[in-house]
Amino acid sequence: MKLEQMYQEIILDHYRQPHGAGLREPFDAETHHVNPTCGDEVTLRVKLEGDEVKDVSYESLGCSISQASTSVLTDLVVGKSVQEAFRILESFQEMAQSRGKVAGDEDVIGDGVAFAGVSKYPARVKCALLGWMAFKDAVVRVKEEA
Amino acid sequence: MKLEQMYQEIILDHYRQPHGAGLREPFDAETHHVNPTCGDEVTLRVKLEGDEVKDVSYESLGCSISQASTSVLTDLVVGKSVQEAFRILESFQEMAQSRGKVAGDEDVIGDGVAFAGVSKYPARVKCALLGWMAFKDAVVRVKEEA
Amino acid sequence: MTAVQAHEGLDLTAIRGDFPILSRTVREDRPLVYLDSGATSQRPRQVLDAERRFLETHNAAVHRGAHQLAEEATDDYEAARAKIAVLVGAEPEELVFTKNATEGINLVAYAFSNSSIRTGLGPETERFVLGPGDEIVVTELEHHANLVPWQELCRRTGATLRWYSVTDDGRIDLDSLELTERTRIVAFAHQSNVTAAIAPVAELVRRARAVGALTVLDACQSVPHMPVNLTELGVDFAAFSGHKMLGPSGVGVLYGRTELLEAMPPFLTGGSMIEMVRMEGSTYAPPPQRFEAGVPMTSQAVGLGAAVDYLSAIGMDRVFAHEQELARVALDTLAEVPGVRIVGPTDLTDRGGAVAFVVDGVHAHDVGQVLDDRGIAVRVGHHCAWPLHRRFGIAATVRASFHVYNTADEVAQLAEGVRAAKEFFGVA
Amino acid sequence: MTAVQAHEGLDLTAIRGDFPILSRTVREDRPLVYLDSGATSQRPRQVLDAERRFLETHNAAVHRGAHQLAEEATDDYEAARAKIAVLVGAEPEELVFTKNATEGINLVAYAFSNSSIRTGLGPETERFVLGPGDEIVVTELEHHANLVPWQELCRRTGATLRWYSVTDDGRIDLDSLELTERTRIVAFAHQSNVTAAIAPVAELVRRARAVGALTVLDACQSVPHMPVNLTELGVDFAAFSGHKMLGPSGVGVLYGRTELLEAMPPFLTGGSMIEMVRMEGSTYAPPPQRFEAGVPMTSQAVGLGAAVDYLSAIGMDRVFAHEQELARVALDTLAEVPGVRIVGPTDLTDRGGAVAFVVDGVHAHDVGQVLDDRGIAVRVGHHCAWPLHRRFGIAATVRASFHVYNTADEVAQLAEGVRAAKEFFGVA
Ligand SMILES: Cc1ncc(COP(=O)(O)O)c(C=O)c1O
Ligand SMILES: Cc1ncc(COP(=O)(O)O)c(C=O)c1O
Repeated sequence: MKLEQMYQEIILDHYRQPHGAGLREPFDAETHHVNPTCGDEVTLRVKLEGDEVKDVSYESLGCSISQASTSVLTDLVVGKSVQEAFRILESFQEMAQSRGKVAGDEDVIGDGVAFAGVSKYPARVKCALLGWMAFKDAVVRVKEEA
Repeated sequence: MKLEQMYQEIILDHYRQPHGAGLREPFDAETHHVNPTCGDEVTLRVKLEGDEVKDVSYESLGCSISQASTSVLTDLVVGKSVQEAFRILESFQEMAQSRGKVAGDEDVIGDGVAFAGVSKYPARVKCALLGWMAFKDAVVRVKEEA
Repeated sequence: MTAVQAHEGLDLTAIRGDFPILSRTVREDRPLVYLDSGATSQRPRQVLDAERRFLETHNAAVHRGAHQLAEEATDDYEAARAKIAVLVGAEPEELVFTKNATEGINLVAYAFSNSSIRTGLGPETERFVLGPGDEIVVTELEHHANLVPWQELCRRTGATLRWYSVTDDGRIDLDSLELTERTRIVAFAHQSNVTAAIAPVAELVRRARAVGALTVLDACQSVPHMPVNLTELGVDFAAFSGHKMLGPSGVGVLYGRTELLEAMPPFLTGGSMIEMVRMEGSTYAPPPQRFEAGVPMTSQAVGLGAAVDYLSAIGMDRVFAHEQELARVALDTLAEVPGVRIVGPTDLTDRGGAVAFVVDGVHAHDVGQVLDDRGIAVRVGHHCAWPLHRRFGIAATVRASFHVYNTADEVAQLAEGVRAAKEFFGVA
Repeated sequence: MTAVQAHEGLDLTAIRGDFPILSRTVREDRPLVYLDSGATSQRPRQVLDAERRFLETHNAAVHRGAHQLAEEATDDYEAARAKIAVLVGAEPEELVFTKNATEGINLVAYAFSNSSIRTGLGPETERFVLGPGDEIVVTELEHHANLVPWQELCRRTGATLRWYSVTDDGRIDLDSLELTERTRIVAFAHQSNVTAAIAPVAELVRRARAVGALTVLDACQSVPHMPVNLTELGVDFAAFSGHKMLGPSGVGVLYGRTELLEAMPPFLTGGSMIEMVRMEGSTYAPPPQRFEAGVPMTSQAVGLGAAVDYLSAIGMDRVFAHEQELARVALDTLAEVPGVRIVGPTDLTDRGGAVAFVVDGVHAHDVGQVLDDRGIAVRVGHHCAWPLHRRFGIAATVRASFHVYNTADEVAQLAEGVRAAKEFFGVA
């Protein structure tokens, strides 16, 4: 049964107890992303301090995969430099879109490696990336406004 | 070889020496019909006197079938009452659209029966009817204007 | 052809044998349980064979050539139109072949916006002119295909979009809106692709006529699943797709009353829809050709004709009875699973055979994944009816939908699968 | 797959064996000589098989479902897009699946008229606004599909249609028109479907760019018959149809440069092309999805992918060489028949493989009938290029057109048939 490969324990843990959930003040930019096929949504706020990702807060409506991956995101990027955060994002995205071909580097994406199984289900890849794309978009906006 | 069945001698005769060709004055209505698939055209004039078809004159650009059938038309309808002409037209049309099933009544459509073979070639039925439809349309216009 | 039992039920063994895809397995040896026919149906051998036979013996451009193949291809194409006309109670010349129902609805919408730019048009197109103050009415349960084209038409003409809202059991709420003298179009789904509620067509048509509005019926989920007579229903336009009725993809049908089609300006323009073309301007052929620009979906029309033969041999009343029975099984078995909420009517009155639901505590996507893992293919998401989902305050539902080849046993597996999903996600 | 000879020519025995229809007879036992591929081509077994395999194993709605079949169907559909992209030198996301080339050209025309109604649109659509004073340029040799949509666009926007006229040998007369600063679109056929003249694309693109106009290439008669690299040609849009390139009917492709597709408002609206839908309004997906509303022609796209494989295995340069050789045979043998006049270039420079002609004293329809009686299928009429025929003062021509499966012997039968027609009608 492949189900357990996809829904690794780490994913289910993050899903049941998402880290960093909720919308917080202060923030520099807020984005709202949707998954047009299933209607899942995330509203995400970013607070930068200089070049550091100071806080990521979010409210999301979605499946276990999208909720868990946003939770993992906050663990990975808060406290990092924007450059470092984007390197993590790229690495996570590469794995997620690899159709199971890229295992993901645990040193870079930490708990994110648990999503390697998801990458074999193309319809779920967008779920795994929903929060990440909202984050990317939010940071780009802060930078553009600056 | 079916070719001779379609192009009966009578058709070829009418084609080589069309009856009533040319545009003449006076006329009550003029119509211009085209066959949209092949670009064939006919300009046709009708002169009625009371209820009698006094003259049908035409100029046409088209294949042997369309030319010959317009020639046959003039033979059949000039001198007849409008009612009688329409009866002939209906009879000719029924045969032409019958896919070879209706032989046509020689007492009614005279040389028109030669076109029974054409009715087996659906793409040519429009050719056979081009002048006839222009005639019908012209008479309707005269009546409408009256 | 199709073997059906002498008495009530369908001979499912024979029918299933006609659909090659149903014997495949998915996800490591699970037999396929295909409960997604509302999205697209599967095709019987008879349809595949008809298309292939056409392509191997008669294929040519239709309505253009004068050689024998062209004659034969044209005959087959028009014979398909005639068969479909019989199925839906219309005249062949009232049916336009489109690529799908979406194109059909857009065709009607563009007839209005094209008519609203008056340059160079005849007076017969005046009845399609729209402007500020005019109203287009839809419902909150529409598929995007019968909503977005009207939103865009409003944008292009300045007309206003209004809508009937939806009752708690997923039906059109007839009390939620009054049509006015400014209502010009009333567009609605014959059967919702989510709640499976069947619309009160007679009443909606009556109201539309009373104010002089034209009706557009989205028949995507009715024509494939029940007897439909468009002339008797009295709608002005209707659209449906081949791929949902055991026929090919890439072909759909727009029905329009002759008088209306004759008055409408063209939509797509090009070859085969013209009467006369000059560089300075063109005139157009009568319907349905006027609306079939370019080389059409020839073999697909032929395949759809074969699908109509297949369905007719079974009988649309029996198709409907079969699907209602499957809906009953789904509703009954799901009712026993705690935390399952049906979106749509829970009894069979005026209801077709799709069942949409949510499971408390497990997102539809996750339910769908567990079902998929068991070989059960359902659709999860908003099913292109996002506003309906918003109306119920949910992002996504699980939808099981059926066709002639589904068995009660397959449907019963659905509830088991939902139980397994709840277990997997620890929602007891 | 396709067997081709090691050296120059094609292995016609093997190729013909791939096309089941070619072994049939017509008109009482005449072997079929199919010289009407310009209207629609025939399909090899490989294409029929690919489509059937898809339908029997992977069929599902694409880009919608989350179950295994839906994944597989989506993969196959997108793999087809990628194959076609390689064939025409484009990126997959620059290709939109349409029902035929006609829809593709209309899509571009409606992008302009939809942009010209400014309500509710973003600034990125401003480059598509047209109004009185603006000019759209076509040529006198266009197929109706690349003429009538522009006439209608002019009607809707108040823009003016202008055109390059045609030289005596059936080519675009580059000296007949000067573009101006008001020229916004230049639309032209890569290869005429009547004269087979190949347009000087580089020069036409250069002139269009010099005045800031966008170019639309009608590639219906080029992509199926010769190597085409749309990126290298530098055109902004291009359209072609599957059925003319050994693929299924009901599927075509619109190419648009990414930057343009991204800026264009939608054309057909409905499911699968949206980003977010509310009753009050909707936002749209990025291209190419934005332009693929509704359930698409899935199996047909897959079939077209197989046709691309088939053609690529032969090599488009060899396809072109083969067809040029057939054109040479046609031109040489017809030249010996008194009273035959070719409409189009009589040498092979910048010329593809269709040969159109008139026979003094015998109408094209009558020539076609005699040919048909001998089993030879050609097209007679104006071939949807009525203005071109008017330019030459004729109502109709006979057109023989070819594809990979035609032999020199078949083509030589054409001239014999024309002689027979002259004899039959007593024109010695
Ligand atoms: C040059 C040209 N342009 C456009 C078309 C239209 O193609 P379709 O009818 O497949 O849309 C054709 C063929 O009919 C053609 O030959
Ligand atoms: C109710 C309803 N309307 C419209 C459509 C659109 O049909 P298509 O995508 O075939 O154009 C569908 C199916 O997707 C539907 O279920």
